[in-house]
Amino acid sequence: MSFATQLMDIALIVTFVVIALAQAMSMIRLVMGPSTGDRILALDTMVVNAIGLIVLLGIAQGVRIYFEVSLIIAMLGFVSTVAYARFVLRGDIIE
Amino acid sequence: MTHWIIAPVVLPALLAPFIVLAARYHIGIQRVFSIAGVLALIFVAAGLAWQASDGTITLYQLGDWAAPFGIVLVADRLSTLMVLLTAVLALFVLLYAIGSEWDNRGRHFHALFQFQLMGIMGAFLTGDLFNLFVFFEVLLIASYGLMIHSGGNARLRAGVQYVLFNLLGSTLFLFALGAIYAEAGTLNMADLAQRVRLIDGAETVGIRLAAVLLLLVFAIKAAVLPLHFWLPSSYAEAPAPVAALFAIMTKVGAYAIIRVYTMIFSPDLDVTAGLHTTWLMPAALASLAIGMIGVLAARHLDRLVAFAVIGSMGMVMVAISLFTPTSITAALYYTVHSTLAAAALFLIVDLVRTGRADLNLIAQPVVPGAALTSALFFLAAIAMAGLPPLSGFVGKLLVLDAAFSTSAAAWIWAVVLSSSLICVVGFSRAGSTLFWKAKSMPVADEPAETTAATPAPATLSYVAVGGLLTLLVAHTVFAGPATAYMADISDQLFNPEPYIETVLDTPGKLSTPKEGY
Amino acid sequence: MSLFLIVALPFFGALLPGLMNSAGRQACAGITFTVSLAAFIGLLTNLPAVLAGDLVTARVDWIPSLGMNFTLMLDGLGFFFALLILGIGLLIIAYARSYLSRDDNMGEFFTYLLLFQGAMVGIVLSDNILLLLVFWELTSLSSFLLIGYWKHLPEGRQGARMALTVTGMGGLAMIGGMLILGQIAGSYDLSVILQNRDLIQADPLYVPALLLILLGCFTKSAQFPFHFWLPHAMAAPTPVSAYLHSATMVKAGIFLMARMWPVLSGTPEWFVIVTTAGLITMVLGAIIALFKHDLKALLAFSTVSHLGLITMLLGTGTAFGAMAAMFHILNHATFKAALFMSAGIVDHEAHTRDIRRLGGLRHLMPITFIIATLAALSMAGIPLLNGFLSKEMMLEEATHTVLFGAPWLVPALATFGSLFSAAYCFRLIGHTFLGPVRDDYPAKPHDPGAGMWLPPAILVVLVVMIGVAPFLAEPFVKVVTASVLGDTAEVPKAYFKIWHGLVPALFMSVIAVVGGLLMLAIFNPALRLWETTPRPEAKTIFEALIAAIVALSQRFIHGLHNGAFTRYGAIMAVTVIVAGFYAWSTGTVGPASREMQPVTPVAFAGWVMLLAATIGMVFLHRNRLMSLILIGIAGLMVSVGFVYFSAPDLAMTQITVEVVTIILLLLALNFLPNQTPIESTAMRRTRDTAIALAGGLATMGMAWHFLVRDAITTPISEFHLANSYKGGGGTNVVNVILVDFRGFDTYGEIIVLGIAALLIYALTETLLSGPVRARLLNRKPDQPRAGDMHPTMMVVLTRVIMPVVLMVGFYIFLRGHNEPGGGFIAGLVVSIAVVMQYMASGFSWASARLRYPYHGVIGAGVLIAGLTGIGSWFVSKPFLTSDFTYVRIPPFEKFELATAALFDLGVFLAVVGAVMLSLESFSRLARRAHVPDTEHPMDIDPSRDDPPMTPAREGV
Amino acid sequence: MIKAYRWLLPHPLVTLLLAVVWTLLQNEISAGMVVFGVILGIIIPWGTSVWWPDTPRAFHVSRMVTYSIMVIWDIMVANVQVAWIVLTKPNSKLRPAWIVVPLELRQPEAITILAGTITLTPGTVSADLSDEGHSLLVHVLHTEDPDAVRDEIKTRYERRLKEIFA
Amino acid sequence: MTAEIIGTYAVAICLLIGAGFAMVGAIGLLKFNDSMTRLHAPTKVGTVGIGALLLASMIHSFTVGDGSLHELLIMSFLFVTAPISANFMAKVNIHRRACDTPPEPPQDDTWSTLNVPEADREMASPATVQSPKG
Amino acid sequence: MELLVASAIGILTAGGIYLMLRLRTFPVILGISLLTYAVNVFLFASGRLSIGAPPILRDGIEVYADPLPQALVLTAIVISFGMTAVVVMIALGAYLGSDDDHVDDAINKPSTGTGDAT
Ligand code: NA
Ligand code: NA
Repeated sequence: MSFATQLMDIALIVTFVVIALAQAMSMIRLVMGPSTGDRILALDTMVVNAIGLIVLLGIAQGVRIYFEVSLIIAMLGFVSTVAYARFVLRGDIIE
Repeated sequence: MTHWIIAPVVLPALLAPFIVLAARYHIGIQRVFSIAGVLALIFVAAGLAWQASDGTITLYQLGDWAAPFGIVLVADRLSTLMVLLTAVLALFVLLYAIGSEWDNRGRHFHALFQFQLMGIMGAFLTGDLFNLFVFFEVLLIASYGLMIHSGGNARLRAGVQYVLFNLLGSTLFLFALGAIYAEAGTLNMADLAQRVRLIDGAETVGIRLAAVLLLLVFAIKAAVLPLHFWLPSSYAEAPAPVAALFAIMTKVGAYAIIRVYTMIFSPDLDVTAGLHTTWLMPAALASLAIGMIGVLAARHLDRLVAFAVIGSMGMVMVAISLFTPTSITAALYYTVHSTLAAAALFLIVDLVRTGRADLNLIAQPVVPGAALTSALFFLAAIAMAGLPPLSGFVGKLLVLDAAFSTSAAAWIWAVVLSSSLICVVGFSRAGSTLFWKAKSMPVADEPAETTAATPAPATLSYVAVGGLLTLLVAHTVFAGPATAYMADISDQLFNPEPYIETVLDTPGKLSTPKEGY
Repeated sequence: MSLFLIVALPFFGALLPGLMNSAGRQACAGITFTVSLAAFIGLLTNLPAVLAGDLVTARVDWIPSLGMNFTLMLDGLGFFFALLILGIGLLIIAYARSYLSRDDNMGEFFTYLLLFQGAMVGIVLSDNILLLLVFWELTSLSSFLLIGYWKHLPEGRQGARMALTVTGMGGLAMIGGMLILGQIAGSYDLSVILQNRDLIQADPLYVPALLLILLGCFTKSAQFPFHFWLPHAMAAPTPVSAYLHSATMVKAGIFLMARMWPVLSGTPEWFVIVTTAGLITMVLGAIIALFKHDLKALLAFSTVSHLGLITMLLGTGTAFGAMAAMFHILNHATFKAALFMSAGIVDHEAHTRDIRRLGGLRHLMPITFIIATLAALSMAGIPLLNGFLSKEMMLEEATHTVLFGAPWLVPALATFGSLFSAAYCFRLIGHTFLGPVRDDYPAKPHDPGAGMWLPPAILVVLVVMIGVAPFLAEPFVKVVTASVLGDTAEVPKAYFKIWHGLVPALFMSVIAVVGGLLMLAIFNPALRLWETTPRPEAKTIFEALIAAIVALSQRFIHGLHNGAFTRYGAIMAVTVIVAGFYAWSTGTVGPASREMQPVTPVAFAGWVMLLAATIGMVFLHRNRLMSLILIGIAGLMVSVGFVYFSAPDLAMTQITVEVVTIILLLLALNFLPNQTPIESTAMRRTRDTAIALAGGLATMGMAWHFLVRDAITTPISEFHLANSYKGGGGTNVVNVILVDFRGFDTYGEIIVLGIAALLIYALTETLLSGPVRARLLNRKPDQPRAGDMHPTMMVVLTRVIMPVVLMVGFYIFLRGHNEPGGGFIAGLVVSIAVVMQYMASGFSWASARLRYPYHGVIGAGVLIAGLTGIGSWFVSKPFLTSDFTYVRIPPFEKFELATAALFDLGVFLAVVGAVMLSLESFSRLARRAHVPDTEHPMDIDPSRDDPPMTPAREGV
Repeated sequence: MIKAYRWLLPHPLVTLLLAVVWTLLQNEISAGMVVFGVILGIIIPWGTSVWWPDTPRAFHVSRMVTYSIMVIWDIMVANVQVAWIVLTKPNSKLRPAWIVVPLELRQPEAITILAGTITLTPGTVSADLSDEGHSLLVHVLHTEDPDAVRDEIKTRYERRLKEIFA
Repeated sequence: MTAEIIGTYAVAICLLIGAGFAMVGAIGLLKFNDSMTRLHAPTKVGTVGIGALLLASMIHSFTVGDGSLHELLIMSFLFVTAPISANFMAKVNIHRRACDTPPEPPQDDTWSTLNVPEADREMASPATVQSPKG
Repeated sequence: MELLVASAIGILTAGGIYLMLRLRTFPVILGISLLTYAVNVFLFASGRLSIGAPPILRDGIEVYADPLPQALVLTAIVISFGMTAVVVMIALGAYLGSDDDHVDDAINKPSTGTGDAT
């Protein structure tokens, strides 16, 4: 029991650190580019990782109410990615 | 349970969506409802003012929650006076807007107008600082819409700056509110007034920051130097009736300063000593000076009037910044005067505009109706410049009198008097160029072109201007009772205990009064 | 007659000429005359009381708290001046009727004249000095209108503005002086102030008050160095000059000095200032007058000179001086008004006032000649005319006056001034009327009708009468003098008589007259000398000064308000930072009272990313799309931060708003340039960086300060936590606060949103109906567009996902009261679902199939929220009082019905309507010309051109 | 009858989907909630059906289920492969390629599912459709033989989808 | 008791797997030197990674109390939307010429993205197509 | 942790002020958005920081984050959204009318109006 929870705690911390690192790496790609597609991709990745982060927080804090937040981020991340891309493709995103 | 207090907020708030829903395409119906709404507002406001005139403080607990936990509206002498002033101003402005067809030169004028009134009324009535923020935003966003009403390049460009400036102001307001809540844990003004008295002298930084940030926020609204830059272009470019309505908006800032810095951070409060009392006065004097110098320097009539507004706000702020009962009395008297005079002037500017190519202060051929317009301009200019016999002069005397025994008297007198002179010179130059010099012009070859572009003003426009000027005359003739009432208001402000007790000791849903300490 | 009526008659009467304008000139003048006459008679009814030494008073409270009341009093002095004002006024009205031409608007003229008359009467009858100030300034204003009456003349406009500026300045100074005086005396009532001579003169503020009041008097009475405006005011029609600048307005300053004489005079300051100013004015005015060729200018400067004389007399501070002053006022008013009117007649008939073009008029206009000559000789101080009498008294007083320790100074200068005075009088007579008749007058002069010569003739009769029989005037002048002196001195016993014996004054008089004649003899060489002498031209200086001030203020104002938001913003930021720093540095800081929480790696990573996004925005902001992506990151990090610090509602709101904002910005960016060029200098960027860093440090410091300290007492939110479920029926306290505890804020908030949408819609309409429309329709994209407007995959996916998103929105709405969510977020989610549809299939296709009346949705939302609030009125509860209950309808679980949910529905609808109306507006802007509405939901659909196996269509 | 049914339930599968989603959102199963979910599942598609005209009527649910399970399995396996490539293969050794998949599928829904499947299975991304919709452009992360990839897509996925939408 | 321990182990493992995949996605994003290849890593590997985390969350909810399945919703959402996002980003890359030009389609004229509207053709010179850099 | 949040507020403010002082409307609007973030976080922080204690009432739990600032920030976010939408639209209108998206206005264009009032 105690080993399992310990393991889980360690796993949680590792996961936190890894996701944070992944975020930072995506950020680097975002700033570096070079193409707009790369930047949108980096943003999209960060949104997805952010969902992971919030899920992790839910596990770590034993709180379940972050579900709605994750769900919304999942929905909206998609919409904003499409919006950015449509802007690059067409200029007008609602045409 | 009487619900009259909330009527000035709810009435326009329901009327506006109703106009949008039911009368979007019928300007005639919009006008009827808009006028009816404003008349009802005047009626309600007069009733509230009457109720408050004997010193009664009426509390309205929204959602039945007791202060400080819920939001309350408070009607005392000051707030009801401002509400009444707003309602009366609104009527004449609306008449002008209809008479001049301004309301039909873009969409949603009447809805925005009602929303604007709602915001102003709420700001005057609320007893809660965050709610004040919300109403500021309501009145601001409506004002954006009204300011750019009917479009046009210059107006939109000025509009951008106006909005940006106010966005900064709103941001600052939130910083101030954050500081207040972080320091005192409350948002209700009366509660805050009590809580700041618990702060001990060893830890004053927090509340001082809060107090000074809040002061800056209100100073922006009141166009106090050096936070006045938003005003000239936006007032000059706004459609005339809108600029006229805006005359009350700067007063919202003045009102808030009076309210907050007499009740909460009163001059005798040690922890905030030296904040508003040190810097407001020089800033107010500078505003007065800049405003009047601007009158002299202006090359366009609309900007001239805008600067006159800054100057007259400077005057109000000079009086406020003394924070004595007599000075607040003077400030209130001058506030009413300044609102009516500025509104009248903006409307007259629009009358002048009719038939002229532009508002450049250069002579242009004289147009029909100029005689009446020039007479109205002369009267309004007299009022604005503080010349006798109109209320500006009385107000100026009140301010000077209130300043007499203070340490800043010499400064105040020097600035007030010399800026008056500059203002007189500025107005006389403008007036003689616009109305007299035109007579020496050779008859223009193509006057038809300019006059045909804008039709002659309707009688209703003159009625609106005449009404405002009549109010100014009344404000002068009945200066005695008026100042006596302002003194009563001032008295109530400097004895805030009944206000605080009314707000905090009235139980609401599920509450025992004064829970928490 | 009541004093009120006397003052009020001209004011109310002023309405009549304007109204009578259409009834004709005669009617206009007649009504004006009648009004004036009524006031005049009213004044005379008080004569017995005045002669008896009684004080007639009248009082109505105006602003008691300020001590400003409508208090009038009539004593000898007031009566005297009122008599001049109304009496000469009557003559002027009669004269003006004939003088004004058909082109002049008579109603306007007489309106101004009556206003002026009323103001003047007001001044002399005021008992309250604040009231007096009102009338004082009114004379400035009405004289502004009168001087500028001939609007087409530049001189008229300039003269009017100069007069207003100078007298206005004096008036403002006087406000200061009077207020000080009133404060010292404890009352603004003259009757009180005049009793307090010792108190006032002992007060340290006496000198400032004196200076300020004298500034007012000197400017009004054209005393040196403020004498320059008066001649330029001569651009006015002659009746105005005759009235304002002989008998009335310029005498207002003199009147006030006389009125204040009991309290202000007798001190060394008073003596030195007033006497010196008077003396200089007298001499200077006389010299200048001699060399003026314009009759009215000559008279104007002579007026200046005589006002100096009177001022000097008042300055001596003796009772005799005061009496002489009063007597000279009377005399001057009579001969000078007559002279002005004569000059007007000459101008009117000969069409010139230039002395050099005149001469010999004696034969052509004998009546005018007699009138003018008698008046001028009186002014020159020739015996048997009234001017002689008062001038003798002046010279007598001068011999007793020692200024600057030199006993000879005042007599010498007085004689010198009288000499020039005599000289210009002789020149006026000689060069205008004497000499040979010329044949080059601009018009053929002849005597005018009686309407014009009778008024001055009446005055000349007075001139001669008083000159021959001074004792006729003596009692009256003594009554007046008594009221000037008040309790401070006895009226001198001296009798008014022509012959006083061989006193020094007589010799001085003789010198003056003889010298004056000699001066005229050598006039031409003297004129050449005068013309070659460089001297400052006051008008030029004044105008240059005003122009300089205007230019300076324009430079200052337009330089400061240069329309640069960047500057305004910087000033605002610096102001806020400095003010905050001031508040901070003058306060006290105690120790931190809260423990800091440890930093976790994930928080640190979030912080780094926020930092990176912000810095990225600063450095990469020129690429606008890039900065939009970066702000997306910043927003994402902020919302993750909100989750981290236990604010799920906030996180959801933040992220949804974020996305909608980005969509809006992308829609706008479609029209805007995609790049921001480099424009600001390195200097500017450095400055901005400094301000930004200071601002950042300031907010950081402030946030830090509060974060490590507790609030002074329990925050009110304890109550919300404790009562959210009990009183609000919800476990999500944030939501309960939003829809219940502070529902009123939310009500305002949705209204803000609604207004925003209306505004955006209204502006779109305006743009689309204006000149912008054509540009929009023919707009070329600034970057090539890809093909495939409505990608197939996106369209197909949206068809499935949109219902799911709508369901999620519905879920979030329902759960809001107890779990994170609520109407606002639900509204945004639903909006985004619809936006997805728009993005997939295009606005035109989507809205052609289903077009929501978004205006109506907003309106309905706001109305529902408002009506929910009003609903509580019917159970006698305040606006927005909530109620809730739990119900059970099988097969559903027990669920809650709350009015707050209805309110939240209003929020929901308002949000959906507002967001969609805004997006729709932007989208409408983007529609180009010649682009037909899309017919199909997706651009590529192989099933369209290539129908698949038909039987399958029956299936399922 | 059928008309009324179609009018009421324009997309029965979506109704089902929504009911499931609702239940998942509630995170608990109760009769009331399911009923409520079904009600919503009827109302929402009914409100949005105008945006989904020309519904494909042929759709074999059972085959779809098999297909889904297969795809999930593919995703899991391929993920490991791609992870391996990412971690071990240097950029210089990487052989990315464009491949063109000629389509036999005609229904947008079917094409979308195919494209989605291609993208979800790591190593391939469906990038674009040809302008008439007869070919699919796919990008492969690493392959020595692009034609083999194309053939696998066609046999393993497209064929099955044709059956599902047959 | 044992179920709980097993569950906890499962959670830990799922977490680590998820973290690993998410990391791989990020590495791919950073490592690859071409816009199209970069697209492969995070859109799918990352998605699976987050999927594993969601699975961990579900298992965790079953181990500590009443189970929860609603994470499935998020997971399916991510899976359903990921292809569209990837599709759009690929289109962006093709449109902006951030990758090799794809081969011509066999039947049709061109790829839909490259089917630039008539009006914009002359604009589509290489100079303007360059992606704007910071 | 407090320091992180405080400095985040500072960073956002600094970036916001810098962008607000740029010359074109677009970066200025983004700058104000950053300032809005800063102030929202500040206002949120006025309830102090708590981790793992969302103010959703639950049996047996006593400690919750301060809900009031959260509600205030929510209101503030919504309001500033409306404001941003409006300023974007007005800025767009101004740009479309004048083909110039400078935020500064050359109001002192030489005018014939003047000074020589005669
Ligand atoms: Na663009
Ligand atoms: Na563009």
